[in-house]
Amino acid sequence: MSVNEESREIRRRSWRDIDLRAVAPFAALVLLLIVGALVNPNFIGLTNLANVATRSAFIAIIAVGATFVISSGDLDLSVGSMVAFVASLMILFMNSGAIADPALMLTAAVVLTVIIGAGCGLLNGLITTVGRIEPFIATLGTMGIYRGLTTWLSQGGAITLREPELQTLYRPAYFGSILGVPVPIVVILAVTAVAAFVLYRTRYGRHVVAVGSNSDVARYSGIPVNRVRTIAFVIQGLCVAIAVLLYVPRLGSTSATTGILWELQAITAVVVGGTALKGGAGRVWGTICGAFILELVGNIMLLSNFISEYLIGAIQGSIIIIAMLVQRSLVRKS
Amino acid sequence: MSVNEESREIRRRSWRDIDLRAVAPFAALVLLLIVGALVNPNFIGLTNLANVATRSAFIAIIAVGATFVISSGDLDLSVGSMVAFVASLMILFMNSGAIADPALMLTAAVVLTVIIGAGCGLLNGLITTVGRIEPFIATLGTMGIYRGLTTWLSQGGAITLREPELQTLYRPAYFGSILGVPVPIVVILAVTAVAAFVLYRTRYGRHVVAVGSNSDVARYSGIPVNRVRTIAFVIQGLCVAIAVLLYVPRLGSTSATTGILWELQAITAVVVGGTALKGGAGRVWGTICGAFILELVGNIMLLSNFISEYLIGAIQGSIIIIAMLVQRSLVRKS
Amino acid sequence: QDTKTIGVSIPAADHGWTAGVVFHAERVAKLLMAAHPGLNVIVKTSPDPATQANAVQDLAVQGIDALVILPSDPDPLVNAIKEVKDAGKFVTIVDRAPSVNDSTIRDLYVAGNNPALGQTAGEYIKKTTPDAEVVIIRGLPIPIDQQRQDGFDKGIEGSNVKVLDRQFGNWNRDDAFKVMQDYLTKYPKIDVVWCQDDDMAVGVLQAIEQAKRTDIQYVVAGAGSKDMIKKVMDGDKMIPVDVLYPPAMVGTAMEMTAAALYDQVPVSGTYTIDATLITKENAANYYFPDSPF
Amino acid sequence: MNSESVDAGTTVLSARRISKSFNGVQVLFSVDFDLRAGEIHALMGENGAGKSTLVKILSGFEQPTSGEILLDGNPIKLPPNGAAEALGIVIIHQEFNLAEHLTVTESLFLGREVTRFGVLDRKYMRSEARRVLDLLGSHVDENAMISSLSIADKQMVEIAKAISRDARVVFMDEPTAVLSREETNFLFRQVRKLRDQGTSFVFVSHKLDEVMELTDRVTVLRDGQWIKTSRTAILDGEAIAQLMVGRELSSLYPAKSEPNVDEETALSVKGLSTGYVQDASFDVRKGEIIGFSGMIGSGRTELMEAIAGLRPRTAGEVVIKGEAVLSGDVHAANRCGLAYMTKDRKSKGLLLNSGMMANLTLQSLDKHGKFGYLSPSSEASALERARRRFDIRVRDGSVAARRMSGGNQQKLLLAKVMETEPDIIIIDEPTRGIDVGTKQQIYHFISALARDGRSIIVVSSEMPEVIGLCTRVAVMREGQIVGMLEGDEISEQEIMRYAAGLKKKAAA
Ligand SMILES: Nc1ncnc2c1ncn2[C@@H]1O[C@H](COP(=O)(O)OP(=O)(O)OP(=O)(O)O)[C@@H](O)[C@H]1O
Ligand SMILES: Nc1ncnc2c1ncn2[C@@H]1O[C@H](COP(=O)(O)OP(=O)(O)OP(=O)(O)O)[C@@H](O)[C@H]1O
Ligand SMILES: [Mg+2]
Ligand SMILES: [Mg+2]
Repeated sequence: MSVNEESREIRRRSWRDIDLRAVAPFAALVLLLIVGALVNPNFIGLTNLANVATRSAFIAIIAVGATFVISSGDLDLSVGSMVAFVASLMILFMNSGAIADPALMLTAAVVLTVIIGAGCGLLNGLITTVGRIEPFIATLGTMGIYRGLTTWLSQGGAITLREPELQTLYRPAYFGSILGVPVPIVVILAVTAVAAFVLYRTRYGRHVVAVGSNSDVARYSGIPVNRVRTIAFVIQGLCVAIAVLLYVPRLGSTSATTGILWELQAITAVVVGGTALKGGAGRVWGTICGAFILELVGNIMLLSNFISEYLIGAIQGSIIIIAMLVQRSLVRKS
Repeated sequence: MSVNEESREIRRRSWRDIDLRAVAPFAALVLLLIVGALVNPNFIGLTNLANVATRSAFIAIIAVGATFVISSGDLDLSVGSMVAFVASLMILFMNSGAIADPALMLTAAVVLTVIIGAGCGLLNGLITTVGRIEPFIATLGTMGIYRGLTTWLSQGGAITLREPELQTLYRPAYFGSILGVPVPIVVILAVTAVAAFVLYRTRYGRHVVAVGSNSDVARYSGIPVNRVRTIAFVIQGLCVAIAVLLYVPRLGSTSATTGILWELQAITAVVVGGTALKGGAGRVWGTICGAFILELVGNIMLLSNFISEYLIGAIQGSIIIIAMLVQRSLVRKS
Repeated sequence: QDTKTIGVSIPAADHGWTAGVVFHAERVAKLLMAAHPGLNVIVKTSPDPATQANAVQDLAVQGIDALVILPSDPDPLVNAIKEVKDAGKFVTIVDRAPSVNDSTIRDLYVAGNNPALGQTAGEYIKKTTPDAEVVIIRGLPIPIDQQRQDGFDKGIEGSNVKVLDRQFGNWNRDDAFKVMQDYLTKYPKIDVVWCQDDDMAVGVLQAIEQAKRTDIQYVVAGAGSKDMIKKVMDGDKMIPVDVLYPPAMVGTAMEMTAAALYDQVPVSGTYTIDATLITKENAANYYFPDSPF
Repeated sequence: MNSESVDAGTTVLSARRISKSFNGVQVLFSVDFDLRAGEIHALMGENGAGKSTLVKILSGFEQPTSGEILLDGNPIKLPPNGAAEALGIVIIHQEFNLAEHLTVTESLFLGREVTRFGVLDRKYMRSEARRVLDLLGSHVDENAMISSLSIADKQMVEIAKAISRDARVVFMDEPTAVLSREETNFLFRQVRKLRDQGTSFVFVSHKLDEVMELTDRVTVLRDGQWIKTSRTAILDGEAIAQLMVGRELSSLYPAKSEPNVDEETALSVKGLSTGYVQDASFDVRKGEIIGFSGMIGSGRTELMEAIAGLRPRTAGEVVIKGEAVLSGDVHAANRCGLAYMTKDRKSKGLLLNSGMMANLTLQSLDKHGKFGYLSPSSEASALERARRRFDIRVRDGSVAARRMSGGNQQKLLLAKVMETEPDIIIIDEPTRGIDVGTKQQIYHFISALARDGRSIIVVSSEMPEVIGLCTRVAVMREGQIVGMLEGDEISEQEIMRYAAGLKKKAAA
């Protein structure tokens, strides 16, 4: 009995350990909130925090998709250009006037966007798995392709939503709020909840982690490795599409420079959130925490009025490193 | 006996396989040369090829360093900003007029540059190994730091070498040639030869591969894992310094935009050259082949007359993917 | 005296011209704060449109009375600017106009004239070398670049000036160097290079010098950096002229905004800064040796 | 010490009251252990008894929680991470310790590369590697990549690595688990030679006959407690087994039960070829246990993987319950109720960083929920069941698979495959690294499955296992099935005759 009791004791303790590692990004978040409050009294206001959370939506949602891709051992560098490409197509479709009724048009555009996003993800997945090209190179290639097509579609300029009626109809999708909570925040939470459910509570999620931690073991366990990886890319594409659905009403326009370097930000959010880049473990909630941290750092920079404009990048870099070090030492201590 | 003979047969076959994989990037290179020759007759001219090889020098040399970092299982995203930072300091030092004699000044500047490069690499290495932060985040942080410091040093503008005497003295380091071969090409070959020697023929090189392949095994074999990884970052820093030594005489100036996205290009060169991003194997000659391929693709785009400037990115992306697919199928067939 | 705050949102110093913008914004901010005790000027830089939209939002959170914005890309920022305007603040847009540019989104528009920058260059080439074969190095694929291209085409209209090629050099010296090297390989004879930006001209000149080609008669750049204006002043044969596109326009806009806040002069509407052709004769007027640009 | 006095040399290395806990779970309880100069000392015990842990402590890879270690009679704190090698203490790990991207030579010399003027002396190292491998009778190519080696060959490299060190003490943690009899003989010859030169060995194994044959003394552990140390010669296998398990063992193998002659065919393989395997044909009836024997590298694994769809085949047909299965289609094979259990538990069988539950249900997640949604309670009860059924003994239920003892990993792997409730089960090396007690349980389990109407293919390098369990035995050699033995024909001599190529079936 005593052995058994002991083992229970231990289990609880080691569980606490695991939790702590998952909690670490949230600790870093709290740290930043404190720093922010010291820097500027406006910082901790509801408006400001809601603003920051709202604007972290794009990266957060994309990063949730990236969590799947990275957990399964791959990498997607094309998401930033994919945002530009999908958004361009969406606006072009809405500008085409193919459907007269605005509400119907909007619905059609939303459906189309989701399909295109999933299609782009599928392309990435197939090139990587069926073509057996390192995901880094495969998605670097499609990054160029999506970006190039966007430039071509926009003829080097911007693509702007023209119908004012559609614009007013669509605007609340970013600027509106549900029960006082801004729509983008609601969307982040919904997307993350669904993603967490899929990753932790479904067969597919289990397969993703298995493939990412050892694809041979997965194959010998009868898991269709390539299909699992491809679907992860499709999920990434869907997340990009959702981000686009929020992006278009916000600025009402895209250009060839839309989404530049977002892939880097998304990957950073994932890694800061505690998911290892080598695959085999995914932390969805950590990821959105990571996205929020990144956005907060920028926000604190902007609200603080004593940092030279030129040094912002340097301070941001230092903050990220310091936050990680603090987080590391927190985990080690307890 | 017959078993033994057979096993030798098999052994030979698998050896051929390995060789082919190493040869694959060179096959892609040849393919591109053929495509280029078809696109524009000037392409295959000596001047053009020398131009391309010469201008690939920066990425190639940086990528050689990246081969070490990647082989040992890490990643360095800061190299692009490091180029800007080190180059700024070098020019500022030469502008300071601390030493009157130009030749002496140049020598001092070269030494300083090498030291600063190694120091930046060391910083990256220590944050990653001693600080135990994922290399992706650690070097993303220092990327911001180096870039920010450069922007601050240049006040957002350019830093230009002022002494005309120094300039004329230094110019041949990029524009000169040795026995008819442009200096940068000589430097690429020399750096690669040394790197290949270190990676394949010294104890340290062996340890790099072992650490990247399985750091536990390396540790159990008595290899000082953190030291090996840190030294790889220092080598990366040295390579950046060498690239800077070639970069400064070219335009005689740097700015806050110098080296933007070079890290991505360097990593791509490494991966195209056949080194796996997961670590454990390095192909130095493949890496410079990869750098050359990247530069060639851009060159062919520009020399071709029938591609819209808006679509160049898309075509470049497709070419990279196609080249990899062809290479893959070549390897599989034989 | 009551305190007032002006928020200034500009692109990050990511190449020479924007570095100039940052320099002048900070210079004028100091001047204004010295001139008006109680006035606070906050300058914020952002690397891309999405971040700039955030910056505008953050400025609004801090509480501002007027916004001066030089959008990195205007259309994506319309909504963000509109929110400030709708809150009843004074809004000045500088340089880049959104497609809808009227009093619903701003009070004052200080216009840099992008089409004119292209047109002035085109007209100069048409006048000096009417049969020239020209290669063009563009910036990045964003609207202001397109406007400059259109302006250039209008400038050379009706002449024998022939455009051989247009490629993107990303407003980056290293990329311009590469593009020029390849142009030199591709075309045995080039008369004139228009690279529409002084930063890129640095790379172009090095590439020409390396190839030792003598067929290129001159290079037309633009913006008015101190290095290029110096070359014009010194009578450099390769850089006979430069087209002015002054980063100082942001300072002008800030001064006009302050004037509006303090009710010294009622300002509104559009105020265009011209793309002056800088020649050896007038170059000295545009030479600021202290500017980083 | 209550062990019989043996008049061999002085004590080299000893453990005094060593205890060890992981995260508070105690796995060793005040264990004493003495190793004398020039002796071969067996360490025996059930899976999870703490053998590997003790060996790791005595070689510096783990630090004891309490107790002390004496080297030549002086207390010493052994340096970590293999640095104890400098003191002449080397270890052959139970779990391989090789980097996949290195060649055999590179692995043998990792961490102690030979250089001349700072340049690797590759030629010397290669020839030295060849020499050591030849000593062990291994045909492994010294230039081959580790990743291309079979696990048996990896084990040989691991052994060569240890043997080639000038060691005073060599710990061998189940070195022979994956070796053929022939390779084992080579190894033993070397071990005896070194022993006679004064080297001491600790030999951990579950193979009683080997222990009897090779060792001078034996120490038995049970549940982390020291039980007995004694001269091997005065014990017999039965006695050791009883000391280990703590109870009397009945016969190892269950009674064979042959299926009816007219029982339907469950699996039929016709003319199957892969790159290496040529024209393999055989049938398995419902309720039958068929064995596959042969030398290492004879192609058994390759054949089985081709049947299971894990490898493409170049010719031939696989028919499961009347349905032809396409080449390389794992899912079709699975759907028809065929399951394959790999012999390579570390790189193909288990997710080493995941816990028991994630591993157990990985292959059978369909059972644990609807529409892909998983029910944690259903999984938990499956784990409870599996732990009882396969006697998986883990003192800390949440440990990652990599932290489990080798034998318990093997049991977990078997449980994982059985979770799919297959009708046709191919088990490659079912009892690799498993203690006698559990072996017996597993044999009875297999036999019960067969009586239940399932068909079982047992691929094993342990001949007694095949003989004791199967009603038919196929023998492979160089990629071909060279013999099919039935009933009384099944004997060690007969199998060897076919496996060595002295005899060939007429119809082949
Ligand atoms: N690093 C570790 N962390 C937690 N538990 C561990 C660790 N290493 C070993 N254990 C536990 O210690 C116990 C003893 O394991 P050990 O490997 O010594 O057994 P063994 O006698 O070698 O068994 P086998 O015959 O199966 O190899 C097991 O319950 C195992 O799970
Ligand atoms: N003599 C040999 N030397 C090297 N490789 C061989 C030799 N014979 C066969 N092979 C290769 O080994 C594989 C066949 O070994 P396989 O593992 O299937 O045999 P096995 O009988 O299951 O042996 P093991 O007992 O190791 O499991 C094939 O992939 C074949 O190419
Ligand atoms: Mg063990
Ligand atoms: Mg086998």
